[in-house]
Amino acid sequence: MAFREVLGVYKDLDSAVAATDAFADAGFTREDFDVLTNAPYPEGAFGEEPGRHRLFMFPLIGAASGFSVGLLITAGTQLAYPLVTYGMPLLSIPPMIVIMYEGTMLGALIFTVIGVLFESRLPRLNLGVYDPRITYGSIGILARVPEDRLDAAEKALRSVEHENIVTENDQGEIISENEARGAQA
Amino acid sequence: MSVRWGMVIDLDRCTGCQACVVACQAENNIPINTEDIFHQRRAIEWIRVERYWEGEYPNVKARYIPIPCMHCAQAPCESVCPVYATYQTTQGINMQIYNRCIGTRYCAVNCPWHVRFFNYWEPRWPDSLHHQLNPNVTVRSRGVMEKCTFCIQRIIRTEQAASADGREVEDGEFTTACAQACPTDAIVFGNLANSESRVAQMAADTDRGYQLLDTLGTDPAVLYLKKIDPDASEQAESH
Amino acid sequence: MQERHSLRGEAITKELLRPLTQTPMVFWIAVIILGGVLSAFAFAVGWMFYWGLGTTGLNTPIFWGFMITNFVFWIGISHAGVMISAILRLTQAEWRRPVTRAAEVMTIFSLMTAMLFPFLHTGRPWRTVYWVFPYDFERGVWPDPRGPLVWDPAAVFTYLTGSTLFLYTTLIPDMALLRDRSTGWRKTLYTILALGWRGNERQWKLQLVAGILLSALILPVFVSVHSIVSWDFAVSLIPVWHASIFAPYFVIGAVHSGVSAVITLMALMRWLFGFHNYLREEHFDAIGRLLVVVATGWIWFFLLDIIFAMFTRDPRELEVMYMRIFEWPYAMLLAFVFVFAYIIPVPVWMFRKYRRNIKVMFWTSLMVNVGMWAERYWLILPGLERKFEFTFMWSWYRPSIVELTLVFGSFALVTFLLLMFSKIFPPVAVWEEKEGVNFAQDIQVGKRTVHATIREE
Amino acid sequence: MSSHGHSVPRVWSLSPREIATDGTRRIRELGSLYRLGIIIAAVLAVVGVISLIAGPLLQGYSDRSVWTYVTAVFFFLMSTVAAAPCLSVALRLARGHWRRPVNRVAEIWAAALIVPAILFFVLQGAHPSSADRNSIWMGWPASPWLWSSIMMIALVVCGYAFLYISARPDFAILRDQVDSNPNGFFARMAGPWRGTLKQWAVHDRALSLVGVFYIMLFIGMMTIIASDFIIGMVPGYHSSIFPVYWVVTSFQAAIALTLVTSAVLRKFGGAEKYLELDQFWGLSKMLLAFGLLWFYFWWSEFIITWYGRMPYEVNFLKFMFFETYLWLFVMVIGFCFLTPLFGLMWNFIRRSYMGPTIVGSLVLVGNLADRIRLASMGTTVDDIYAHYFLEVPDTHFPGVFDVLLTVGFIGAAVGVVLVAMRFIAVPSIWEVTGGIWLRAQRQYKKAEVIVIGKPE
Repeated sequence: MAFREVLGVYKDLDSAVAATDAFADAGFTREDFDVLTNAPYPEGAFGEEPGRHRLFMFPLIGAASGFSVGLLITAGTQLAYPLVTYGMPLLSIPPMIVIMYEGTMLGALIFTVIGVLFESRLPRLNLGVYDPRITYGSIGILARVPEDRLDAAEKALRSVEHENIVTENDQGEIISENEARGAQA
Repeated sequence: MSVRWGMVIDLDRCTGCQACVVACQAENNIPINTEDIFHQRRAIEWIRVERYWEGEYPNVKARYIPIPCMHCAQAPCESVCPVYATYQTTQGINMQIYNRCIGTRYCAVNCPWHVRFFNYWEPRWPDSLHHQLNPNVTVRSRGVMEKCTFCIQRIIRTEQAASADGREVEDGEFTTACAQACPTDAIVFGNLANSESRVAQMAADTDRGYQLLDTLGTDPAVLYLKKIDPDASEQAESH
Repeated sequence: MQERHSLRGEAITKELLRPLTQTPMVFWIAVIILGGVLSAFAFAVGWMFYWGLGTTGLNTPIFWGFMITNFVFWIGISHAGVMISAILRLTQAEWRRPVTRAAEVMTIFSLMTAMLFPFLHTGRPWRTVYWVFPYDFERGVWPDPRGPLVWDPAAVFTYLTGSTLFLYTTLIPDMALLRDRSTGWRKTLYTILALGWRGNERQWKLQLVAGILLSALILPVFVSVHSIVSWDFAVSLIPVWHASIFAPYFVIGAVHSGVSAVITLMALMRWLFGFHNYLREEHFDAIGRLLVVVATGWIWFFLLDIIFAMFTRDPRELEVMYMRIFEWPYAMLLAFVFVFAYIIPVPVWMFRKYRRNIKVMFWTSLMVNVGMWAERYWLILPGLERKFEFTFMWSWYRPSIVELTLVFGSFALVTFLLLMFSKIFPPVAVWEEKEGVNFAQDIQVGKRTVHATIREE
Repeated sequence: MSSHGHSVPRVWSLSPREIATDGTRRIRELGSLYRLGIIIAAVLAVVGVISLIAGPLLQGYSDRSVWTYVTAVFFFLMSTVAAAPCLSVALRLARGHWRRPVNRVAEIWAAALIVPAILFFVLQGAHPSSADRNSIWMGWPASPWLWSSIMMIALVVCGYAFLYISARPDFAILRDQVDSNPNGFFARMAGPWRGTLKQWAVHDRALSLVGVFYIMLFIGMMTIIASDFIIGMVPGYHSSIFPVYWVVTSFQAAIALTLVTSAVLRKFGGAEKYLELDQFWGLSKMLLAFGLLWFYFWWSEFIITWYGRMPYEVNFLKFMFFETYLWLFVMVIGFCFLTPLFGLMWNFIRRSYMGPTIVGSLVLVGNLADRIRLASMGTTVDDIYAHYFLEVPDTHFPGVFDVLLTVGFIGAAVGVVLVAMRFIAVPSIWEVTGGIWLRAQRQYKKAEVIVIGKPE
């Protein structure tokens, strides 16, 4: 069954929380909605977010690959060009450690950022159901429900005083009830 | 036969005449060190003669010590180069590859003897000297390091000639420009690994021999023979 | 005591985005002056490339001079940004919020400027590109991993990449904010950079986790970068350079100068953008306190370096030490370093009254950086002037006009880049300020209301 | 890192009354285990003193190498017992709230400062004059004995002063709750303390001042010890970073000691309500950071020496790391660096009781091994007047007395602390109480959150 999104935009925290309550009363669970805000709120303010992430895996993978690349480059160069410098052993380990360390950290850093983007499901080419009011401080309750329950969800979101309701029609067009105040700040 | 090129410099014979410096200049296409260059303190001398005054006037003595590249077996300049532009050859020569050099100048910084030189300017010769340049030696562009090569062009020429004849290089078959020019025969060049060679025998047979800055443990291939001086018992060792 | 501004929501956005929309006269004047200095800088670089390094004051054996000093200095400056923001994030210090963004940007720009200098100072810069990016096998060699000058770009590029990614990750929510309130080319730019951020819970949670994780990862890199820069000097055999303390000594010196630079930057931002509600006196107070500790640590390392160099009774070490402590001009320079980087600023910072005085903090922090530039020069040059006992080659060094231009140009370059950044990106993280508001609470203890925050996990 | 429930520490729901009752109960009631601990420690102390007399003292000061293990145990106690109060000061300066129950656990070790101090004075006899050798005293008159002794005395006095100032409000509580005799110990110690605002203000100021002074003295003293006992005794050991390594590894050992002490107090000392996951988590993060710093400072020394390749440097590397004391060194790098790194990099281990305790104990073992290695280096090079040492000395192995005195003096230090716990509340009553005002548990919409007050 296809999932559809509907977004309710609320002026303040209290009405947003009220909307989540109304939503729950309509028989939906915590997994069915998401909260869009312009800054983090204390974790669990809208009920504990159920999503799990595996971000910690990414730096480990990155570190491992960075370390291997570092090892390959340093050991490879020294063995491929057996030139003696300063009486050092042909495979000098201490200098290799320096570069391998940097490689490890670089890998970990890059993979962490990739992980953050991946786990955040970014980049998103299409904003979808969205309202610029959110970055102006309003709070959005984004319901993501099966198509047949869309109306129930919309009704629940409407039951609380709201600024806007954004829906998506069959063609994927975004329908916003109240257009946002001009784009200029 | 294993080869380690080396040099013995007998300070008792050195008169400080600077013939070695001039010969080196001519052999190795070193740009002319004009007065201007000296004022900039950027003179390039692959071998230089240092002069020290000893004693108080009127009992003054001039002491000379010619200093070429030491061609250390364990040369501090090598490992600090990021691009392998300098490394140790199997013949014990501390090699400088001009093409690889990018001019970080770390090798010169890390050379305790100050025998590495940097081309701050594009080298120039008066028109009259253009035909004087040695065709067997690269002219170094600005931005690269250079240093004494133990006249590598002569080593290679001799080796090629010897291998064409199917024989080994004989001791004394050739020598470096500085040794060749030395009027008192103070500089002797040869293969230190060959115990028959003159240079190895001089190195072995003497109690006057020492290396400059030997506490650094770099094992220079240039050995000095102390001056025989009845008045002053020690000299160059502690300048 | 923590102060708290009473601003909420939109008011924060409006104030913090002001530099993007308003351009005061001072900005244009600054751009014109900096542009002038930068053209001189570009001309000097061109001149030096055309004629070679003969145009500098370098000679034999003083092969390294102002450019290397400047490189070390800017690497040092680059250390504060990430250190401040990473350490404060990890300790969840509430006052980090307005400081982090500007500090990280300073890191990136000063790092880029720093990296310019070893490149400029090589004899054949066009070949140096190959050294940093070995693109083929054809020439028979790759860079030698044993050389400390290869560790250097490895470390700096790791740091630059890391801190750029770090900055960008924390910038995404603000890009979304700007996307929703801009038009024209800005809208296009911000839309691309925002990556379709919607600000759902998962994204925010990951944003916070990423802040901690990236901080924890970048701190070890930050320590390694200046250590590796110090090893450029310390692995050589030169007396007074060949000292094992160089790595932490350089790092703590870098933190000292870099954190001071953050103060300078904060004072300038307060003055130029009018961020009085965000960069408050308590921030200067807190950083001032931090600096007292850092500066004292730095002095300990400074003394250890000197004491243990003389400790060995090695005549070479003593010779250089004698020169740099008692002989002109290094004696003067040493006094200058001491007075500017420690004796004046630290006692001043001991007093809460002065720590909360922005003018005093601005001038003392500037003073520290002048002192620290001199300190780098004092550390690097004397070792080259008196290496080993071959007196024949002892020499001295005087920078040429080209080198002076390059040094001044580097300051102009960093300032210029920072100004440009503030025209395009918010110099204070808007979402972090709002997060602070969301997390603010009060606790009533008797008659006193204590400012409190909700603990972040 | 992934989402985990909010664990709300129990301590913050206690009332001041309960905290005071808890704290005084531990002073009033001594279990049989406590008595057993004291007896074991006393026996060990006696064994230690006897082996010190029977071993090194009888052999005299002429051969420095017999003093190796006295030096080692002195080093170890300086790095643990004397460094622990520094941890307490640093945590106070950083102003976190989780540290409140930890402070006393760390600073109680200041009570045992007398043990390393005694060892220090005994060792002075084995110390040659600083004339004509590498030394930071540069041949000053009466150096190193007089000047380092002054430093040591100052350190010990300052340490006890710090412990006393910190414990004074608690003495007042104990005076009022446990022993109301006006001439009793607690009454004498508490003096006229009534807890007026002025007294508290002075107390706060004095505590941070003496604390900072203690850290500075400690760093100064450790620099002197590093130079006098190790760097100065190994000719050619040209390392300006060593004092820093020395201090940083001491802080690492201090953190490990505090962790282990906390675990013991949880298990046997009735402090399980106070020393909770928060405290273990905080300390283990620090232990991880110091594990990394251990490597950093060691590596900074190693890479310079390795890259230098001068003959004396090669000798030194062989002596210190790769030949003479290879196995000790492997132990050190394993316990002080690899264990914290690979053990504590996982949050679930950091945030447990068992993990940090085990890692902490191993760090302590590693630190002891490190100190034995360094002490052996410092006492076995024959010609300390040379510029460089050109022959690598042989490995120095301990005798029976050496082992006994090492164990004995460590036991003595533990014994002193056990006795001190009879008089000083661990964890501190006033500090834990002071923290509960500044924390609250609240409802933020649908979430239970912990609110932390930041009064300064």
